[in-house]
Amino acid sequence: MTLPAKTVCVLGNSHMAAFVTASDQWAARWPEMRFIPFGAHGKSLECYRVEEGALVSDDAEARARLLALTGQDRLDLAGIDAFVVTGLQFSIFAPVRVFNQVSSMALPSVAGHRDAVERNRPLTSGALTEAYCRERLRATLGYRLARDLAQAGAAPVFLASQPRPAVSAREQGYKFAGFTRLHERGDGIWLSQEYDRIARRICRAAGVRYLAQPPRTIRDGLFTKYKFMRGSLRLAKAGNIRHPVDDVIHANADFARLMIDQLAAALDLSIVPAE
Amino acid sequence: MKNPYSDLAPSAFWKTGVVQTDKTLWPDLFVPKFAIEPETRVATAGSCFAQRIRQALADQNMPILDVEPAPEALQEDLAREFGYGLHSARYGNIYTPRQLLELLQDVQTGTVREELIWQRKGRFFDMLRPNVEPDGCASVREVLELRRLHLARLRGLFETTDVFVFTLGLTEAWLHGPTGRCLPVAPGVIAGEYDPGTYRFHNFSHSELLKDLKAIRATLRQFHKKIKIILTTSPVPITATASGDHVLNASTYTKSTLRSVAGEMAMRFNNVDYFPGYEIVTTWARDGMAYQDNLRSIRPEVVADVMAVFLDAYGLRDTQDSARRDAEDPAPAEDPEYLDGQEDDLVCEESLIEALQK
Amino acid sequence: MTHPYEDIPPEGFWRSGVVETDRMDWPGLHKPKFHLTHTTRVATAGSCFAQHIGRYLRLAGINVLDGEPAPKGMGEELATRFGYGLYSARYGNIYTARQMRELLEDAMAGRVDKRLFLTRKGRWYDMLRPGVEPTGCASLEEAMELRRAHLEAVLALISSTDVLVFTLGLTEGWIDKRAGKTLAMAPGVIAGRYRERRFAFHNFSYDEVLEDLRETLRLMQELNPNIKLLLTVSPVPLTATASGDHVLSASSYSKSVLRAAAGDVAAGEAAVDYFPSYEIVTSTAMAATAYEANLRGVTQEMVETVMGVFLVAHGLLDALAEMEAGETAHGARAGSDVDLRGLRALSGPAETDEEDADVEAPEDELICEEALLEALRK
Amino acid sequence: MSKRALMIGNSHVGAYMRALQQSDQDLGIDLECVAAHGDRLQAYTIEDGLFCGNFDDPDGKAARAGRKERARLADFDAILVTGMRFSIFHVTQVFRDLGVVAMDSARDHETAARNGMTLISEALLRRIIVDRLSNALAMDVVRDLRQATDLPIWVMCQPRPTRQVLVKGTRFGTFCSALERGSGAFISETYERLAHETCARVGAHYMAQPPETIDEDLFTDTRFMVGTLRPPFWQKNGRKVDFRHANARYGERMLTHLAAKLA
Repeated sequence: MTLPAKTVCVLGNSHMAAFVTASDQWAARWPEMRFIPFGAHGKSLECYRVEEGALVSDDAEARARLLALTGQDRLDLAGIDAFVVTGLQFSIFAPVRVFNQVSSMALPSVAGHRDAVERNRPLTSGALTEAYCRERLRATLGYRLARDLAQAGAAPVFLASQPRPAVSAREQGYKFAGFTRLHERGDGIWLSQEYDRIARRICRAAGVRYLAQPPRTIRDGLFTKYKFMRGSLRLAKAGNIRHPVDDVIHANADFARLMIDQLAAALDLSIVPAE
Repeated sequence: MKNPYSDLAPSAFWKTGVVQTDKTLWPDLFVPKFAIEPETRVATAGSCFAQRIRQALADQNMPILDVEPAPEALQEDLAREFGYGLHSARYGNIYTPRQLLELLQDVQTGTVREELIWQRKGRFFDMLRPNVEPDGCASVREVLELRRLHLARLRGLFETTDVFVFTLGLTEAWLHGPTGRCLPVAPGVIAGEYDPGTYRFHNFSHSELLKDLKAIRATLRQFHKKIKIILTTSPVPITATASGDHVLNASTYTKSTLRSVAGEMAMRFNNVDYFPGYEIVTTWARDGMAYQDNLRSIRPEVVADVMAVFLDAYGLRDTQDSARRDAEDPAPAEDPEYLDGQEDDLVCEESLIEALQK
Repeated sequence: MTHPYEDIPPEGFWRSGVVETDRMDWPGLHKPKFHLTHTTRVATAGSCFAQHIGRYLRLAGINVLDGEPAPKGMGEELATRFGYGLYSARYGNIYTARQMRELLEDAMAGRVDKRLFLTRKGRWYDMLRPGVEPTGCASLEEAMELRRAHLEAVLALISSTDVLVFTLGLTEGWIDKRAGKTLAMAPGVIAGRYRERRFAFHNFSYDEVLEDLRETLRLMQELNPNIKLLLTVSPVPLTATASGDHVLSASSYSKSVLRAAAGDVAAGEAAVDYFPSYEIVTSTAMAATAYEANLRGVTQEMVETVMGVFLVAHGLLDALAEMEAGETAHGARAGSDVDLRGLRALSGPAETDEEDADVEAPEDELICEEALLEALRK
Repeated sequence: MSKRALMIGNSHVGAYMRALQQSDQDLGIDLECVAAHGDRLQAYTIEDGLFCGNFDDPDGKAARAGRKERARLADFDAILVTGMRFSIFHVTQVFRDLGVVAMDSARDHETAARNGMTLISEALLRRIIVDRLSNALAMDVVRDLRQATDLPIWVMCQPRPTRQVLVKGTRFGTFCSALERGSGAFISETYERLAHETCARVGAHYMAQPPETIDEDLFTDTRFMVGTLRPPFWQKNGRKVDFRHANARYGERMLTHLAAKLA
């Protein structure tokens, strides 16, 4: 006797792809969960708001993009048993930018104010850096959407951390210079823990459950192992296409599988390992 | 968390002490250091505003010392014109501490100096109090003799004064080069001719004023050991400034310097007190305008409020008859001439300067 | 009869200089000793009112330095809460001349005294600028290290400043007798516990303020020989007094001492000038429109009047008007007869305009620990 | 042709009326009097040229004495005013406790103090005296007359008292102290000068007391006072004494001087 499957809505931007592909590929792994995507690339969900138990938008263009990608441009919250918000800038990128502007005594590499200043990242208090990280993370569309869904009180809301950039990002020069600098100074591990700690605190405060990036997928704190980035797909109406080889920010289905396992455990739903 | 502000009185906080307080009675604004009993012998001196304090005390039939009372034969407004009844002697307005100090020293030494006489149309004027003889004197000898009488009477005054109320008016003054003496008004305003060689402008600073006030206190105590002093700052802005600065700046500087030095004296010496009449008039936290249209003369009802605070603090005001007296106040509100801000009945050389503006 | 008031200009007489003058523009009120231009590097410091001055100078396109700028991405509200952008460095409110002097002495000696860090709920606060870390520091070491960084920033700032605008706020202060320093706030208000043995109330006298201002100038000139000092006195009255006097009297005394000292230093030093913002706000002619309902905060219109006088006196408003008129059809008209209301256009829509009248006066957006004292009243 | 003059005053008009009655010469002046004792003329009015005394005369005494109650100004060539508080009495009072350096008895403030005087300036003394003289009823009358008519107005000096004022019983302290201090001459000269000045200011001439009638500055020679028994007189130990009112000889001397001036 199988219980009716729980409907899990995955919201997000391009980072939904990993979840969608994983849920297709290993549908049997989570027999009690049925996944429906809702979202589109970039900031389409920015134009959506919760109104009378539904996620709606007056922006025709955004609605069209969602309709094309997921088959629906309006989401009734009533029918959903759990929400997972993924991507939408809720990621380690925010704290990395913070710690490329300021530094704090808590950073392993900072012994005193002088060495902080030499890297023209003036010393600031731990309290300030945390407040600044919180502010940046709360400003992300991911957090705001999760908070609004939680306030609507329909069903449990999960906010999945956007994956860390691939290890190969380090070779991409100035674009990920911030990551490289922190890594080379040995602050990566500390920063990774700081990010997850702050993310969890602000999610809890908003009534949202935070799905951290599984440690197994993390290299040196700031990066995602190649195994979980290779072959990441991009959702497309005509069928999903592979990301260009130098894409270092989208994870693949294997990554999503681990995230969904976390979700299933959190929802106390069964996970059936393949033989 | 214990901190030094947690157990301060409501009057220590701006919200309760000012915003929410009774802005007429100003409870706890002035807590006197020493008492003034109905029989305390009070002397007053200073700028025009000091005349107000004297009138208020006289209204309560306090024994206001006057060692140069007006001759009976002289009726009231003529007496005022000749400097009688304005203060406790005919020294006219004393605008700066230096002026008072030098007067005290003259009383001690009996010094009278012929160089300190101005002329105008053949009449002779005492430079140290030119306004008490509006028509001047017939001769130098008359000026000198009248001054000797004045100094003799002052000795009597200072020896019998229990409480001396001194209102600080100005820091800007004119010094007479040859004698160095500080004059109450610039040469040429009442008499005399201004020539830069003989007279020089001086703006007393806080340090100079403090030195002079300390010397005044010491000298007064030589006359009368247990004398007490009440300092106030006149809220009447200056009529004009010779400092070269804008008059609003100069006036604020002057009043700030006087308030600062009066405050420091009151802090340093327990026989010196400060009465915050200046604050009541000049604070923006008041109901209604304090000044008349010329923004210099203080509205009579505001003066009454200030003096009520003063008298109440000493428990001298018997409210019934003063209320009655206020009712039949001689200056009825609807008297138009009174309201147009014309110089009220204070005798004030300083305001003569305004008339001089070309 | 010739008398010395014959050739005194109209602004030398109360009647023509105050009663009959234009009390929006106050012609002739401020004749600067040294002029600010758009290239002058200006730093600001002092009590809460100085925050207004800094903001409007920036709006007027003056190069107002910031030695400790907020992180680029940080939101303004958060930055302000951590003391960014209020002045030209994160020293928070400097209420007394003594504090300014001691800041420079510490900066030049690189001296950080651990006794000046007090705790509350296990968090460490820098008692010389308790307001810039609203939640304190995790450790004494962090707090001290931050102060070292701050002092270096102050050195750098003063060395690159042409004109420091310093607003004097109070003469009442609290001295840590053991460390021999003047605190920004009474102990126990933000952090630490008040202990009579160690902390003493002190009401700085005229002589002390005069000496502190002169020493501050000397120290600055040591770092930067042609630096200039522009003094103003804050018209914001005391929130509370520990002098034992009534607050009205204590506030009047305090401001008078500051005004007297500022006047005398400006008169005595070529490199020091005085700007009469205090006069404009407190002049009895303007009393009605000057203050908010709490009779402490200065209304926006009055701040604009004050800054209008300042900018016109320095010839900056006209230059600005041309610049504005050139770019956009801005409120300010071109040409010298610029209507000061143009200044309002500069400062963006006055948000408070549409607010309905009876709402409590907009909370003074100035950050002012001193205002905390009110909350302490039992 | 003698001049027709209207005299307005109080009891002091008596000297002039008797002078005309008893004088054997023609003084060249015909006199009509509107007068009432003391201050009883104070209710006077002047309307369209008619001076009315407005005093009541129930028993007709005034009429019998030849004193009219009203007169038409136009009927006269000149108007004379006398008495009515315009006299030296009001000046000597001022000197009771005030002195100026020009007086030997107050040449310096110690001497003045010893003589019971406060030193004041001459200017102040002058203002006090002019103020008192100007407030006399006589001056009110003169001011209103000056408005009503262009006729010459003469203020005829009320005589100084006899030495009687020095005698116990009729003592006038101010005269006594003036005599003791030797300030008689100064007081007299000051009075004459300021009386003249006060009258001039209100547009009237001032006929000073003829020097020959003055005895030692402050008094009138008894030859010019004896025989006048006009109220108010004092009863002093049974004897009626009148030391203020002049007799016909004084009136005649004054009118002679006046006639010379009017010619």
